[in-house]
Amino acid sequence: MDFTFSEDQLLFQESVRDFLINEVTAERIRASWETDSGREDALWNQLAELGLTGMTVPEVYGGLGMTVLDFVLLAQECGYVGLPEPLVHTVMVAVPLLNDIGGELGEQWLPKVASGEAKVIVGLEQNLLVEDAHVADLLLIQQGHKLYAATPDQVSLRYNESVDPSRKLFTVELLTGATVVASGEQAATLIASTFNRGALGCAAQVLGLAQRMIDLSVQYTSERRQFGKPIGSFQAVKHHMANVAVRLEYAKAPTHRAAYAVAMGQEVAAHAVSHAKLVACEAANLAAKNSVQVHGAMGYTWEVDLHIFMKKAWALANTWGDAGFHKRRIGERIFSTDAVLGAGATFV
Amino acid sequence: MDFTFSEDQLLFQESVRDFLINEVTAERIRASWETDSGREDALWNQLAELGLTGMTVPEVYGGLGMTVLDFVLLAQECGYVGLPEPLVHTVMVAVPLLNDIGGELGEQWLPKVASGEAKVIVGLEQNLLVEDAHVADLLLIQQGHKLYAATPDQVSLRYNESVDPSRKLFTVELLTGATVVASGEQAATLIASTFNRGALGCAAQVLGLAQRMIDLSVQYTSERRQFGKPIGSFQAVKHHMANVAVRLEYAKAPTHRAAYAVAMGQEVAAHAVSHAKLVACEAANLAAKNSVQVHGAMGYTWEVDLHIFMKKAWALANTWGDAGFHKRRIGERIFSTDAVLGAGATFV
Amino acid sequence: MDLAFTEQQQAFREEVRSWLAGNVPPEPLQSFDTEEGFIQHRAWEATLNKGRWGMVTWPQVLGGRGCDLIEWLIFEEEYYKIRAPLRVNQNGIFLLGPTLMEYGTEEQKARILPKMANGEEVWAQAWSEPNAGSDMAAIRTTATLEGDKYIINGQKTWSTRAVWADWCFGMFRTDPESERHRGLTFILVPLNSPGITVRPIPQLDGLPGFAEIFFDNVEVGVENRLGDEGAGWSVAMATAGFERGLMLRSPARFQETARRLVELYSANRMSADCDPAVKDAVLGAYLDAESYCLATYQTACRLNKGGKIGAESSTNKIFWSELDQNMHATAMSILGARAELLPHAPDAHGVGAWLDGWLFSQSGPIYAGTNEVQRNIIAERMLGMPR
Amino acid sequence: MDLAFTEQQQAFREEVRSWLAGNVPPEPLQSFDTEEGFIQHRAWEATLNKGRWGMVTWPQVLGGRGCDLIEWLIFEEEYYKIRAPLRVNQNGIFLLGPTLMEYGTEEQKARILPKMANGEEVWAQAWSEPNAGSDMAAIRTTATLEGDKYIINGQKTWSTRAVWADWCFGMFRTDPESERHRGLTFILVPLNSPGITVRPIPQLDGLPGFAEIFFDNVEVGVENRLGDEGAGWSVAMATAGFERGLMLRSPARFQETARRLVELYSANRMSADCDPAVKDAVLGAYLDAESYCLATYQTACRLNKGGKIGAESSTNKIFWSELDQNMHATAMSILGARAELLPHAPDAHGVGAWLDGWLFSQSGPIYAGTNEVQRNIIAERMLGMPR
Repeated sequence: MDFTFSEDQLLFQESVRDFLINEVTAERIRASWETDSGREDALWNQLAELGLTGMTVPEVYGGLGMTVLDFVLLAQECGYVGLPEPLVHTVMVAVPLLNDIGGELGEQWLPKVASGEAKVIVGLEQNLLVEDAHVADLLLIQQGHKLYAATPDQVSLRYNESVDPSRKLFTVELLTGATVVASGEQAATLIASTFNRGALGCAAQVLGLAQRMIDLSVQYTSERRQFGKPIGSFQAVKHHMANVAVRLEYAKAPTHRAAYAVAMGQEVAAHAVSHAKLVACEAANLAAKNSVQVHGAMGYTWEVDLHIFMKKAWALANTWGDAGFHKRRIGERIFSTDAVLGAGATFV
Repeated sequence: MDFTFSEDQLLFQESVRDFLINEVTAERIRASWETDSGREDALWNQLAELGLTGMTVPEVYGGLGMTVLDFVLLAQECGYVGLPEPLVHTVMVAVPLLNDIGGELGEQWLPKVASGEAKVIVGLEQNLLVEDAHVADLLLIQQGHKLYAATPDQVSLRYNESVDPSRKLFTVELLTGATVVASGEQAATLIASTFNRGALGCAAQVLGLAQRMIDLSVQYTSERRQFGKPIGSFQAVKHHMANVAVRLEYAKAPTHRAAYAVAMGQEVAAHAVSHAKLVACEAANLAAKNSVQVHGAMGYTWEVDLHIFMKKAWALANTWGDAGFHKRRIGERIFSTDAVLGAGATFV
Repeated sequence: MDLAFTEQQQAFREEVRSWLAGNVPPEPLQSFDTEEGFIQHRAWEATLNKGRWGMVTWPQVLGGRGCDLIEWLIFEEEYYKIRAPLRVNQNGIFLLGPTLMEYGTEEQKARILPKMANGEEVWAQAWSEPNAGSDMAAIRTTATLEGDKYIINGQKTWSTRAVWADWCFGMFRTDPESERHRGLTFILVPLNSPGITVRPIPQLDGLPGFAEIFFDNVEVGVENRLGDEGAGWSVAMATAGFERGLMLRSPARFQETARRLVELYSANRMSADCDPAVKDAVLGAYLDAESYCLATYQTACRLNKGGKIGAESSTNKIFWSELDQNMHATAMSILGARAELLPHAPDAHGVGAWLDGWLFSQSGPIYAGTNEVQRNIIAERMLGMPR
Repeated sequence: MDLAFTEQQQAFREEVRSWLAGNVPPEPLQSFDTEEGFIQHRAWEATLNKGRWGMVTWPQVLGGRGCDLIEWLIFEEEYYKIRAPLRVNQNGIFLLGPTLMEYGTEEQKARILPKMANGEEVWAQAWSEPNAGSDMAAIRTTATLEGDKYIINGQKTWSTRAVWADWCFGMFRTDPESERHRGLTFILVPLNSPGITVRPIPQLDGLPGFAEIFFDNVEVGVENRLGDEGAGWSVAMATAGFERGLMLRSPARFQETARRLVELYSANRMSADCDPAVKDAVLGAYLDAESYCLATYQTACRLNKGGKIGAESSTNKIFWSELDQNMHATAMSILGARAELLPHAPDAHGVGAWLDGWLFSQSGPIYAGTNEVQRNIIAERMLGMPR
């Protein structure tokens, strides 16, 4: 029993955090909103150079050959800065799926992902829309019980605008030329595990988003004065933030455990992911609510950075399975007659 | 449209409030816990002398011939002092049922209730147990689709101890001699309306209980000092109580409207009662939670009066229909396909 | 107690309903935080005024109908039921108008009210300042009397409607030596005055729902002072008073939201019931909206009979703002993956105006004194807890 | 990261389980807030000690097993799973014991620990005073050194277990000139000392779970001082430290409550589902109890590897106490009309210990520093908000 991250994992987190905080500033995100794609090749190349796009790509294909467990702390940091680029998707969703499909498709695309040359985007039916389909060089799209691979010329995209200007969402229609890469049982298994990794990526990101909202709120309320003192010295304001801190603190371990379960292919993975997604999104939603409240009218504006993170947290709460979806999964397990619950049953 | 109480109604409330606050002190309630019956003939006679036991008894039988609407404010005051005597039950539940049954039974018992000579207690199956069955001179007991009248020698009682030492609860078993007073359709109608009046009585009482808990908490936190000032000056303590005040304030009008609907025999009565019971009990439960919290360890003791009112509020929340029962009734109405909801639909 | 509407009240309701049915634009107007939408809404105010429905509680001589509060509530019910446009001039007709009638000179009333009533002049409020948000007594923008003019210098912020409005009203510090509530004066300022710069503040939805107003030696004739010099605080308190506040947060608004929420839930029941919290929240929203309506009618009836508003009215703001936020949060939960989509997104089937409402509901617990300030007021003034 | 138990850990679990299965009394003991129950629980402590299971984290020489935190958690899981009796001497073995090992003299350890371990001497805490509840630095009870004795005068309150315990420990003001945290000394006091009066305080269930202790010129030998004179605050902080606190609020306790809640819900599903909030609360309780377990294991592993507890540990108290209160509130909702009945009531079918638990859960957010004080600490020390 060792529920800690290794020194290496923690050091990697630290260096990626430094990089992201320096590079992915709120200004840069706002600038990306003014562009057509909302995405920046320069930034993507930087991420590739750091080895991040290839983290889960096998070493034979030029990647680092790591697991989603190695990445989960980094996904939190991506959330912390509100990274618009599809890095979490690439590392946690697309590459492991390509790995699992393997064969020529993997051989062809995994090296390009590792090098930053290509982006692969996955679209599952559980999600209404496909984020970042417009910058994909390869799309892996579920239709019913099949998974298709398609290049941009083999799809037609319809853009849907999100409340979060960083999110670029599309319906993807397959045109002729898309090829089936998995079907039947195999596809079902791939879809299920891919979905869980996507939900896990959400959970990790919203942990970072919640922390960012706390940090912004603490900073704002320490500076903003009303009634002759910083508003952060008022108990009501303090307690709003303390309540967020409590919920956030206890959402971390479930997320790390879910990453472990997914990485190890444990049977409990789906359950662990639903647990993580629920409690992490709940913490982030509370962070949004209480942060906008302690920001007063400033929190209601476009020019204060809070909304960058708040809107992303709102959106992620309802993607890769909303609360209803994940509660249903938890309920199916714990209300079944043969459920093993209680003390000592957590790590079975 | 006149949603106000009359001058007379308000003056009556005031005089009853004064009487109850003077007579039904916490000390007297604690003394009643030391007695076998927990009830006091002397107090009951005082209530009868004020005309209270006969408020809903027709004037021909020596009562005041009033309605539950006239009594609802007084029921709040009974709650405020935590009155152990079955006054609310008598006025709102038993007497109207006797009135509806009428005939010889009414002729025989209503005058005695008005004069304070006799107590009539109703037991419906929806309630697990019958409160105050041990002091009843006449019991009106539901069994299946029938209503029976029974004198104390015609029943066997089994005592069940409640967390609230003021509540004396019994299972009532009918022995030979009990007579059927209503059956079939008639019984069903009587049972339904009786139940609604019981639930309304609960709602009104818990409004009073919530107010009492607020008052005790405000007094305690104004006196108790920590960190060099009264704890009631801390924002966290203030906000706990303000939150209760908000919920309580908005639970009053629904309760008054329910009393009106019941008194007028409106079709909406059952719905209005469920609304009142839900929001009033929710306010009282919050009052209990936040009051015990701001009382600190004192609130956890037997010697501080808070628990007298807190435990009664807890108990009433689950009697005459718990939250589930009343939510189901609300849901059946508002989720039906022909529901008329929204602006302008409240007073239909 | 008599909870039936009188025949007269029912007839009034019919009259409102039938006029609205014949006049409400068939398509929703654009947001009045856009220039085009602002013009549309201004025109709607003129239409309302022409039908004498612009402000039914105003006296007949001013184009109103002298309605009491119950009739006002009935009017609102019909107004929200048919989804008539929001009131772009609400700062004027609901807040400033009644204050003018109480504190204004005859000249001011004659000059200002008719143009307010027909939407020719739309009003913005100018209460807050960068360092005076929930703490209004911290106002520092000065108005210095020179001859028959005030010279105004300073800055207001969070000024709703200021981007396209014609006038603003607010408090200014006329006694530079004064502190807190003293030495403030209530002044009306034309927004096209030289020296005024209006800087729009885009809100969460990106539209400029409010603005900063910079005053650089702005000259305002003394005839635009409302009430006495130095009496600004009490004039402002009247403006913010309960009965007028009531008109801005009519129960009808929240009851209609609750009704739409019940519909949304019913239409999505299969998926919504996966999260049992949703059904509970829908039930709670319906009950709270009804409670708010009932409590408002109860208060209105008491006021109609000459009763006074007590300290309990301070619970109002918290109740409706939390209700509004909760209802929209519940709608977001029901919409799930669609919740984030803007209404015009091609695959945003049936999302309606929920997202806009959700964004807007975030401001409820903040504006007009944060709910934290409201809780202090309740604790201290209503419950008598120590300061 | 490796979330599997080692073979050694699994073997340890088996050993615990099998010993408990053979030794836990088949019937629940009476409450240790009754005299008879106290005697029963004291005997259970002796049984545990005989099996060397009294305090597995104590060193072997003191009858413990030198277990690390993971083994402690495993022990607790098995202990709660089989519903072994509550620990009547928890103040001694979990709080004072480890403090004694760190600050005590050899003489003190030899004199006190063995009798503590076998339940011969049961300990009460004596932290609070009438005017020092959540504000412990306000302690006023004095201990004046005269020769080799302290003369103690004053009053302690909320002293858990004091009614039938043998000793108490607490802080006393030895420097009458001192203020707040300074000038306090940690002293152990035999409760049978002349001059001591113990007044039981009945709690919500009517039983004397705590007491007031009055000190009237009570003489205590200086050999009962723990740590240096005037160093009481730091000794006390060590006693209240996280790792020891952990032992009082083991995840196992809350996970077992959550499991019982799931069972209660499943057994009453028809009626419970009438209130959709119930199912949601049951799901939430299960998840929170699991989160608490996971977070505790994560922290324990970090500490095992030499990590330090950070300010985030202050979130612990709020999390478990609210969880505990919520779980019991949910059980009360499910039980409906039966919820108010005492367990021995003839018609209280299946109410079990929920009512007792509900009453007890009310104290969670209060004792050991109210949750309001905890929130201040989190905001100021963990988040760095201004004082």
